[in-house]
Amino acid sequence: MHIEVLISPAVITPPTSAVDSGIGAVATFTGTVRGSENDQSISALVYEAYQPMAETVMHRLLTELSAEHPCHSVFVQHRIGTIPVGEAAIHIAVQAKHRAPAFALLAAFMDRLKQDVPIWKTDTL
Amino acid sequence: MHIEVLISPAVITPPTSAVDSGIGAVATFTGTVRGSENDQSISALVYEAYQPMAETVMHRLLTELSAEHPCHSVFVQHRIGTIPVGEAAIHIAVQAKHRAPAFALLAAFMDRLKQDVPIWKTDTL
Amino acid sequence: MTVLYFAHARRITGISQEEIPVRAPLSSTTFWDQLIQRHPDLASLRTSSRLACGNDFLPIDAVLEPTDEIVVIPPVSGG
Amino acid sequence: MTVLYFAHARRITGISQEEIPVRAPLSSTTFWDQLIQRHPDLASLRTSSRLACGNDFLPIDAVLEPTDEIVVIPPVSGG
Repeated sequence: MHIEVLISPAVITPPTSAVDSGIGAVATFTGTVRGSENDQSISALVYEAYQPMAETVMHRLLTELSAEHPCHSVFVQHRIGTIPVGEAAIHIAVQAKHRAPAFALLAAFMDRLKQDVPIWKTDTL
Repeated sequence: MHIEVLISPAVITPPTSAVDSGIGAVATFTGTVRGSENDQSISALVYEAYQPMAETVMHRLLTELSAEHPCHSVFVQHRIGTIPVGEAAIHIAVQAKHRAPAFALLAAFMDRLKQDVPIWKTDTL
Repeated sequence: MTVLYFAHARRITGISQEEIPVRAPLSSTTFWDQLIQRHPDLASLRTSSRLACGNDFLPIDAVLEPTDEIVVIPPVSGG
Repeated sequence: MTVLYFAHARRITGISQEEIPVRAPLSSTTFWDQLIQRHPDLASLRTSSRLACGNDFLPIDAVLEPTDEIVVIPPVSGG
């Protein structure tokens, strides 16, 4: 499986990547900053990462998960720094032959990310 | 839940819709035409729909599914006519507060679509 | 009674729509018998296809009215 | 031994990195005891945090070497 992982303060603009002829399914997830956190109205969240380890762990998780859910490629971008309400904190795109492994990989990866990848929401603005 | 359903011969260009402050999760699925069908190399698939019923059934399925998986909005576009390999036959975007109902609605809708929505692959080219 | 044919049903019958003479309500079993009399090759789709009317699938025990527009829905394959 | 602090651990200690004097291998329990001696408020993160080294989480029974770079990983909240 081809894996690309990017952690950056850049605004996330989901790539509309071309699809090769073996691909039948593209599943994506975008996590966006909501306007309230713990019932408080907010304008932004601040994210921080331990970048080398976060990238390494994401690679490893995706490699592990692809054994159970075979997919062609995964692209993950996580934004750090200050992210205004309505903008994306994370975008993941999975390409596979069929939709079932693409959905499964996407959902399982998000669960694992929230347990094991050293990225934090450190502040609300 | 806001529902938009579109069946059209137009090329699908996924809308990059703005996200309001209540949305934390956007899940999408794009189904693309693969270069082989039943082990035969192909250049395109031809899709046909019984359009008024297909639109009605998609609306109804989404309304039913949203009772179990509450989401803010769903946008579905299905292309008909000749669709070349690598291009999208269907695109779905689900917006929700949290990712779990978005993933669940997306997967369940695709399963139901393939059983109950009068759209057919009628030819391979 | 108006009958619409889509996909493989249209390919088999060679037509997308026809009027068939029906004067009284009939069961879906009788309806299929009549369709297959007109288009014998439709027999191959009988068990796998469903009937629809008014943008809704008909239950197996539906009674079809002479004024209905009935749609023959072969197994779908969208997405 | 180099120790890195992220997120709440950095906020509590007020620093993102420090050197601590360690001359012999030590258990993660002893390591935490030493950290909390230096920064008493880190006690609030002890049970919920994990330690990492070389981009990998350390098992609870890991032996830490004086030359290791140890990272304190409070509960994560990415995505």
